[in-house]
Parts: sequence; C-alpha cells; structure tokens
Amino acid sequence: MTQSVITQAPADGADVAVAASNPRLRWILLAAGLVAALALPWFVYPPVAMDIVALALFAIALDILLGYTGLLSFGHAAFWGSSAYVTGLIATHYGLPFPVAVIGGAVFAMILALPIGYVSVRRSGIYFAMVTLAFAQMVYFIGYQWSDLTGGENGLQGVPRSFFGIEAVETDSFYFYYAALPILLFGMWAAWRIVHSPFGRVLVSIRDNAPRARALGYEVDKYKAVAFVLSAGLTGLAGGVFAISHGFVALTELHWTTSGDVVLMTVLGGIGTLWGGIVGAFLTVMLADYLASSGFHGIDLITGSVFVLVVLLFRRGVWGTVRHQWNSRRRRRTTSGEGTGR
Amino acid sequence: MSAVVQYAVQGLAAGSFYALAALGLAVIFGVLGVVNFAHGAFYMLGAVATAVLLDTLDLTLWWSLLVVPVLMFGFGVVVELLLVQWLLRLDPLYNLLLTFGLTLVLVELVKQRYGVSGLPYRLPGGLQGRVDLSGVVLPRYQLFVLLFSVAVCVLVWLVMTRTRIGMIVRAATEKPELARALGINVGRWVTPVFGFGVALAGLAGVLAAPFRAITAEMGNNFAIILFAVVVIGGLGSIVGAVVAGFLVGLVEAFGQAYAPTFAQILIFVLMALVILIRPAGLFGRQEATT
Amino acid sequence: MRAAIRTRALTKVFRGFRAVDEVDLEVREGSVHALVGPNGAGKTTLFNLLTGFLSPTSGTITVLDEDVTGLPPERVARRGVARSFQITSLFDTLTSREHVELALQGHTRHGFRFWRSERLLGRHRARVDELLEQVGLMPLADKQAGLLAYGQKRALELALVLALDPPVMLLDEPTAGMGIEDVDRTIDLVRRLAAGRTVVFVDHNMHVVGSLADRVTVLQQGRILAEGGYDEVRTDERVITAYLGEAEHA
Amino acid sequence: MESKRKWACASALTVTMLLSACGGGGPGSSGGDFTGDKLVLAVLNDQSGIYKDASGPNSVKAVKMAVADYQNKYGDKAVVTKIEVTSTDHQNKPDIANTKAAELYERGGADVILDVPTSSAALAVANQAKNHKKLFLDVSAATTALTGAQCNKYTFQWAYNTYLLANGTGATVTRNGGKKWTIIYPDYEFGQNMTKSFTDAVTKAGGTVQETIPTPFPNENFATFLTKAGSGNPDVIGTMQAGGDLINLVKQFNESGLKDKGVELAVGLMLINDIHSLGVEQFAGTLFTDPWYWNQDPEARAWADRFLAETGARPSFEHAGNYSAALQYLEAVQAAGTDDADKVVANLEGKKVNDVFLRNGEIRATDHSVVHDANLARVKKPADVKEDWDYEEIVAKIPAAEGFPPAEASGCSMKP
Repeated sequence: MTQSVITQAPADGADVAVAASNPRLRWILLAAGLVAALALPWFVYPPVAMDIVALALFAIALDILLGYTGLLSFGHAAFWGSSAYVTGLIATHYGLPFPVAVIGGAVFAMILALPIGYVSVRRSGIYFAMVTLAFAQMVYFIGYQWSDLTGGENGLQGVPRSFFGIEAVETDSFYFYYAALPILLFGMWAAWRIVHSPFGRVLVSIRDNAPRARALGYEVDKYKAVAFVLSAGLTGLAGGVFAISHGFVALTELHWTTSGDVVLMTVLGGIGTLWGGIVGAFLTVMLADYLASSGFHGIDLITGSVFVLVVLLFRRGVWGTVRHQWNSRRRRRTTSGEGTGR
Repeated sequence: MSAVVQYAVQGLAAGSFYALAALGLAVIFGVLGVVNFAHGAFYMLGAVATAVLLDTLDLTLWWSLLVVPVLMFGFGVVVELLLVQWLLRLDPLYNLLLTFGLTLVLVELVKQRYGVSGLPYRLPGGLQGRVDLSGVVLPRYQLFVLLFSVAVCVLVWLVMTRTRIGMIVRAATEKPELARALGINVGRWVTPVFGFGVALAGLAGVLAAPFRAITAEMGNNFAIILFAVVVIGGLGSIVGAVVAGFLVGLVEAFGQAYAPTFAQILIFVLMALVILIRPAGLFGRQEATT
Repeated sequence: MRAAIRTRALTKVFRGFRAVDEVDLEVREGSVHALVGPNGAGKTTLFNLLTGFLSPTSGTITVLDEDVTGLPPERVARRGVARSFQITSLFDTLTSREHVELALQGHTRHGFRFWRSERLLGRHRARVDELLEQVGLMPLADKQAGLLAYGQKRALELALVLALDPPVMLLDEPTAGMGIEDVDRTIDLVRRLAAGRTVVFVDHNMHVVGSLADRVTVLQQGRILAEGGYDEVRTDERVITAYLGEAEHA
Repeated sequence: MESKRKWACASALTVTMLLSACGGGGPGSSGGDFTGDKLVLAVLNDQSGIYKDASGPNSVKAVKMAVADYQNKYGDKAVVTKIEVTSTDHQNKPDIANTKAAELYERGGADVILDVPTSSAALAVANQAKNHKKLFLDVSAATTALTGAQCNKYTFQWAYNTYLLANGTGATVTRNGGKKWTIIYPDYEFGQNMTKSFTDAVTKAGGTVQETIPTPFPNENFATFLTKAGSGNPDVIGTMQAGGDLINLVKQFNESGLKDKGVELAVGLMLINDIHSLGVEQFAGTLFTDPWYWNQDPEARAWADRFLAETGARPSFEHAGNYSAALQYLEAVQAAGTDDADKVVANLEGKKVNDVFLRNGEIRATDHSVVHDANLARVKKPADVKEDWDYEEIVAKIPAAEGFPPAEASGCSMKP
C-alpha cells in the first residue's frame, strides 16, 4: 500500500508555497476576495449569496483534511448537518442571538468529531474515505429516527433569526448576509491560520510522507485527529450559519450526497488551495440555482460529468490551474537562480 | 427455535447480495488498488438490465443470470479502458472520486431513461412458492438466491486456487509483495479483472431483480453498506469479503428481528468495533505500519 | 559499558516466512555498528523492528536499558532513536529548510500550535542553518525536496536525523546510489557525527563498512551469521561463502 | 427604488455598521389591484427526482389547463388578463425549495406557489408564505403539520394528508371485515404518525392492532419483518412504506406465502404512477386510499381525457389536485377582484366547493385543510384491466368527515 497523498507529482507540487512567496499578490487577492464577498448580495439573490459563502467555508474546512493532510472525508455532512440541527435547536429553544447558536453548533460538531475522528484516523487513504462515509450514514439514521428532536423528515422548522433585536437583520436576508458574513470570514481566516501554522506544517508532512513524520517523532494519528476535529468545527460554523439563513434544517444536510457535493466543490475549485473551495462553492451553487428554473432536469448528470472530467483532465481544479499557469509564467520570467524563496 | 433458524437463513440470503458484490469489490481493489464507488450503480444496472431484457427480448431470469454478467463484464471493460486506467498510477483516491462521479451519471441516466418509479419484474414460475424445511417455511426464491450465490463463491474460489489466472489474481490481491517478487506481470490482467468485479456486482443485481425494487437509486444505500462489509472483512482479502458479506446479512436480520430500530446502526457499530480491535479487518493483511 | 540497543530472541514472521529469526543483537553505547548481509537477509526488517515500524512476532528490544518492544515509531523516536530510510523518504512539497525545522520541532509539543503562525518555526533559524551547512545543502535551503537531486536528498535525510540530535542513530544505506566523491564526503560526515553517539548502519559498500564500523554483524536469512571487528568478519569463512553465493547478484 | 435604498443602506453599513437605521420597508405596491398588472402562479416541485412522475412537469400542465379554463369561462369579464404560470424545479432539495420560494415571492412576482412535494420542503415554503404574506397551496406534501402545529393564514393543504391515508384505509378495511391487524412502518416521523392514526382508526372501527413493527429506512430486505408479522396470523398487514421500499415490501410479501393464506395487504400511500411503472401484477389485490381516481366518475374521466390529450398520460390525484387548487385560486381572485393575499384568503376560507377534483369539498377556515370525499381502492388483477391506466377498483367511498381529522383536533392556531 502506498501512502495516500492526494497531491500532484512532486514536480507539479512546486507551486504549493508560491502564493506565500509573493506577499503583495496575496494582499491583492485578499482585498479582491473581501470586496467580492461584500458585493456578492447585490449581484446574487442574498440567500443564495449566503449559501455560497457558507458552502465555501464548508469546502475550505474539508480542504484542510483533503488538501493539507491527505485525508478524504466522505462523511463531512455529519458535522455540517449536526451543527445545523444543534444551532437550530439552540436558536429555537433558547432564543439566543444567532452567533451564539452557531458557535454552539460548531462546538457540538467538534464533540461529535472526536469519537468519529478517533476511530477513522486509524485508517488512511481509501479506508478513511469509506469509514467516514459509513459513520456519517450512521449519524443520518440517528437524525432520521430521533424525530422528537430533529423533526424527522419534516425537518426542524421555524428556526428564528434572533440578532439583538435588530429587525433588519432578523427579517431581511440582505442585511442578515452582512451580519453572518463575519462568522464565515472568521472561519476562513481560521482555516488559513491552521494551514499556515506549525501544526499545518506537520499536517503537510503527514500528507507527503506519514511514516517519515512518525520517524521524526510526530504522533501522526493524534495530528490527524486534531485536524479532523478542527475541520469539523469550521464545518460546523458553516452549517450553523446555513441553518439560520434558511430558517430550517432538513435531513438532507446529513445525507451522504451533501458530503459528495462538498467534495466536488473542493475538487472542482482545486485541492490544497483554500481559494479553490470558494470558487468551487460559487460555481456549484450558481449551477444548481440556474438549473432550478432552466427547464433542464437532471443536475446529477452535469455534476457527475464535471466530477469525472475534473478528475481525469483538470486535477488541479479551477483555482489550482489558474495558479499553476500564473506561476509557470512567472517562473519563466524570473531567473531560476532565485528559486521559490520567500 | 424455528424462528431463529428462519432469521438465520433469511439473513444469509440477504447477505448473499453483499457477499457477491463485495467479492467483486475486493478483487478489483486487490488487483487495481481501486475502491470502486460505482459498485452500487453496477449492481443497479444489473437489475435494470435484467428487467429490460425480460421486457424487450423476453429473456427469463435463467438467461439473465448468464447474459447480464457477460454484458456487465463488457461494460466494466469499457469503463476501465475509457476512464479508470488513466488514473491507476495516481493516488487511489482519484479513482474513488472518478467512480463517485460515474455513479451520479449512471443513476441519473437510468432515471431519465426508465423513470423514477422503477421497473416491473416477474419471478419465473419455477422459483415461485415456498419450501417447508421441517417447520421452517421459506420462499423458494430466497433459498435459491442463497444456494446460487454460495455456488458462485465456491466456483470463484476454485478458479482462484486451481487456475493460473486465479493464482495470479490471488497473489496480486493478497500478497502483492510476493507477486512482485515472482515477477508476475499483473498488468495485462487489470482490465479483465475490473470487468470480472463489475460482472459480480451485476450478478448480484440480477438476483435482486425479482425480489427487490428495481429503481435507479437501489444501489446507493447498498454501496454504503458494501463499504462497511469490506472494511469489516478486510479489503485485501477475498475470503474476508465473502464471510463479512454473509455476516452483515446475519447481523441485519437478527437486528431487524430483535432490535429493529437499531438494525441499520448495528452494522456501523460492528464496523467501528472491527476497526478498533483489528484495524485491517477480520481477514485483512496487517499493513506495514503507516 | 551499557548497551545502546539490545535484542533478545527477536523474531518477525510474515505469513510463515521468518524474516528475522531469534536475533540477539547487542550494540555498545558509543560504537559505530554495521549490519551487513546479502539481499533479503533481514537487515531492513530488523531496522523496522528496532524503530517500531514493525512490531515483533516475539522477542524483546531495549534501548538504553529501556524496554521499547512494540512501541509505535514516534514513541521510539522520542526515546532518542532516529533513523534514515533506505529509499529516500522526504516531504516532497516542503523545502529543505522546512524539513529541518520540522525535525527540530519534533521533540516539542509546538507541533499542535494551530493558532500560531508558522513563522514561529523561524526561531530555529540558527540551528537550521548550521545543520544545512553541515550536509552542504545551504545553497538549496529554499528548494522543494521533490525537486532536489538524488544525492542532495540523501544529504537532507542525514540532516533530518541530525536535527533530532539522537543518542542512537540508525542509518539505512546512507550511501546507496552515491558517486564516489559523495560517498567519501558522507563517510566523513558520519564519522564526525558519531562522536558521542551510537550509530547503527546498513551498507552494501564494504569500503564504507570498513572505514566506519567498529563492529560488524553479518546477517543471513534472518539469523546472525557472524559478528566481530571488520577484519575479523571479513575473513570469516561462513561470511565468504554467504557472499560468494550472492556474488553474481551483487 | 428598493435596490437603491439597499445600496445606500449597505454602503453605510459597511462603513459605520449603522444596522438599525435601515430597517423596515413594506412591499413595493404599484397601486393597482394587481401587482405588476399580472397574476403569477408558480409551480414549485420536483421535476427530476422521485416525485417527478406523480406530480412534476405534468402538474405545470394541469395548472395551465386551469388558467385556460378560467380564461374561457370569464372571457372579457376576467378581472386580470395577464396570467403567467412559472415552473421551478426544487430538485427534491428542501434548501433549494426554501430559497426559490422566497425568491419567487420577492422577485418573481409570484402571487401563489403551488404543489411542493416533500414535507420538509413544503413546511419551509409555508414559512416563507407566512413571512411574505403570499399564498401557498400545498398539493403533494402530506404532513399534517401544515394544517396543524405549523399552520398559517396563507397556507392551504389541498389534496390529502397522512391522516386521510391512514384513517381512510384503516377504518374502511376494518369495517369490511379485516379485524386483526399488524402494521409494518418505516421508523421515522411520517411512519410513526401514520401508525398512530392507523391504530386509532382500526380500533374505533372495532378492530385490533396486534403488533406494530418499525423498520429502518431505506430498507431492501423485509423478509424478517414479514416473518414476524405473519407469525401472529393477522387478517391484514398494514404498511406505511412508500416508494422503492414499498415495492421491496410488496415483492417480498408476494413471495412470503402470506397472500395465499388470505392475509390482505393494505397500503397507506400508493400512487397510480407506481402501479403504471411496475404493472398491476405485483400489486394486485392491494388496498389503499386514493384521494382521487381518474376513472372514479364521468366528470373525472372527462377531465382525465383532456389531460391525456395534453400530456399523453392519465392524471394522478396530485395532477388533479394542482388543477383544482389553481382553478379555485383563480375563482377567488375573480371574486375578490384583486391579488391581495388577505382578500383572496378571506374569499377562500369556508367555501364549499365541487369541481373535477373536490367532491363535497370544503376549504376549512379553521385549519386551511381542504377536505373532500376520497376512495378506498383495490389494485385490479391483470385480467380485469380493460385499458391503459385502468388499475383501480373503488371499494368504498371515504366521506370527507371521516377521512379528515375534525378541525378542532388539528392543533392549528392561525394567530401569528
């Protein structure tokens, strides 16, 4: 069994550090991203805009595992969905302001991730994918049957959007967007922080070569488990905001197709890029939104084909490809002697 | 007492589907290193093909048991040549993603072509009715499914142990380092083995046709349970896949009989326990430490 | 003098095949100890057992008088045993500098600091520079490991082992695939490093074994065939027979 | 206008975070009797997933038929000349249904949303209807919550609910001689509720429920459950399964030998499209509640002929329900002379209606449940089928008063 490393061959991997290599470019990108996030609800129906940003954080959280630790979780719907339910329950029963409820949901997702992560990280690669999928399915069944709490297939309806009595936010999804955006941006920042921390460095080393990391004294399973829990927490933040934004939670949030959707977003955008998650979420949500009133029925036909094509032909994903092109052009321009130093 | 025997036989019959399909999954994994997410979709296609062949060409179940696996073998070969083989040199997760996408496409295509309600299928006369085994009454077809799939598993086992091709496949599946050491070139067996695994999934689908709803989505839940089966059995093991298939069938049946609310969760609990106690699965080869 | 490594009846069976068979090995503290033997003699398996990458079927392992039998690799590493790998084993997307930083951090709990910037790792800068200088990789400090030449990768392997500053170093074929110049440089390097430590290494190159090893253990078919000083072992008849049988492959 | 105000507000917001300054703002009214001088009927349903056949695209056609009938009937006297019918696919995802409903009300100019299968989606849309003060006429979703705990002023449940399915089948079959029951149900909200209703109905009609057996969902293998159910020698096995699980169960029931022993199978929910796809052979003899059958009387048949000409298929009760809901909505608009939701609701409430779909229909004011007579049907044997889609034999009428729960019991309170 080869160690599972879902990255490019080494020669391609050369761009991983590059975004960091050009601080000015990074600031430009960040500024552009922020402007785009602020402007989004003017161009896109605000609840759809909210979906995009929430799912973008979901995809980014998944990428911490997939792109930076080399673990493909096919069961992240468990954390997204359970946080959505817990957030909804807190908001409904305690009437707390929604950010508090969202944090509660995220904490619950992390608690749930502890046992699942503990068991799952004992297997890597393909096994990990299958085991997480199976556990998520278990959580789904529990959600289905525990209808006293979850409302079963009716969903948890009428989740309030309480926000310190500020009516605009509570009733108008346009203003709600701006109230919820900071939570999601915080989540994205946290993901970036995690990836570019001493911890993130260890994760990358595990992705590249886990036995070697062990030989250096790193308890690989513990690192994987912590990454899993952190990823689940960020996923939970996104799921909680999603629940509040929609005002209800449905069982589909726990379903394995939700896990599949977010994997698609991450892969489509580009594994191991963070920015890719945003691009992937944007494209996927806009596609579903467009198809709803397009008269074309059979979204899975498109989704599935995109999956196959991306995996066969554009494994770098949209963002990864753009970055690769940019970097190889830049490399050609600059002399090779400088290397890719920072 | 007779109830227990009855549940056991029913469980084993339900396990037959898992065993056959998991066997295909295990062989594909062994030789190609690919976890075929589309295995559930291939199972579904087997059932759909059976129904369509009856409808259009009036092929009965007996013929379908022969024809459909051959068709599925051909389809598997096409899928391998067109899609899977391009990713074999890369991380196996890419093929998992590829076959996931393929699943979405196949399910949607069947939905578009044959509708969402499902397809009709009639059991051939000879297999209708029931048999009475000293107080334990069973549908004749259930017994047939059980005996037939055990026979197939035995046959596959004989092929694996008695023929040269079988030895090569088995060596590649269970002792890759040995296969390499012996200088066996597994390469040219890759495509037919994929086809063979797909054919087994299709065969499980044929057997399911008379007894289960033939819908585009019938393979989805099946595939997830199948994953639990191979994790329990140990992915690298052919025997493990079969034994775990029947075992999960039994767990399901007894769970349904005595703790229906937890029947489905039980399988995943079993999986978690196996991972905790024997990470490589009940029959799995202990991997070199990761 | 106490033993840096001691095994008692150490055995590893793979599906009936006894890769390591009742091995009693003793490596004296502060010595440079070579393991030699034909291919398939069990050298790498023994290495994997000593570092926790395999758990033994039976027998015990002690490192500096502490029982480490069955401990996972990271725990063995924390007991002060560092190893290099026969087949170059690096983190392809990290730079040389990042590799060494990672190795330096391995002893600490700082690896879990997900809320800090990775610039925190810059605190090791002086030591990193020193280590890279030692193995001659300073000019390539910011190059990704995946892009390094083969010999450079071997050098980085050594730098990693050094960074752990271990009492016991296990080097799996440190000179494999190197040109003569590199081999000599590596011999020098290992000799310098060996001061104050215990070194166990595997190598097929008898020149390397001869110039470095205080003691040599010859393995064949999982068993110890002979043990002693280099000259002693070299002239041992059983060893000669074993190697002659192997000669056509060598 | 609206968006300009938002632009200004939000720009201010991003700079100064003066959130509360920008609240309020009513719906932009154009001053006439009809917003935008037109009426928009939005069909929001599943055009691609498992509910596609029973409702889906053909429900849109049914609604268009209703619009045409309205225009033919009133001609020049129609209070509104421009009527649009839009179609949106919620892809069977409640999230999309929710967002699309809000968008349809806010930006699509929708005056009413129709259909919406899947209970979680329908409940979310009901909430949007309440918030936007626009109408929602549910046809395909069966949850009693829509007319119970989560009812609201702007939501009506037009065709059926789980209570009808359970009560109709349970009471009628018991009265016809099936006294001893065993119930197999999927262990989730819908199944649990229906089992409760079923048990009540059976007991009230003088029967007994010996055993209720929960099953996982989804589930392929019912052999064990059927063995258990058969061990009590019941007269009737009632099942609440639906879709693929129902087919699994029926196939395995047929093989289990229970049928030969004279055990009847009574199903909560079955759709004619399922029978059509799978053939009558599998289901022959099965009892179930059908809120409306295309061949139940000449009037229904006449409309079904038109529908056949339009779509190439016979209508399910959901298609007819959508037609009826659209038609009665248009009638109410005609009577009110405006698309103002409150006035239309006032007109609908308490109305007694008879049309192609509704027999002895009443749009109850108390809980907005539209009650009407329904049928207990039995699937015909293959030999008795005389034409395409001729699958059902009506065993008994289920009077509205018996099929639907009494209004007092609904637990609905319209007060916001």
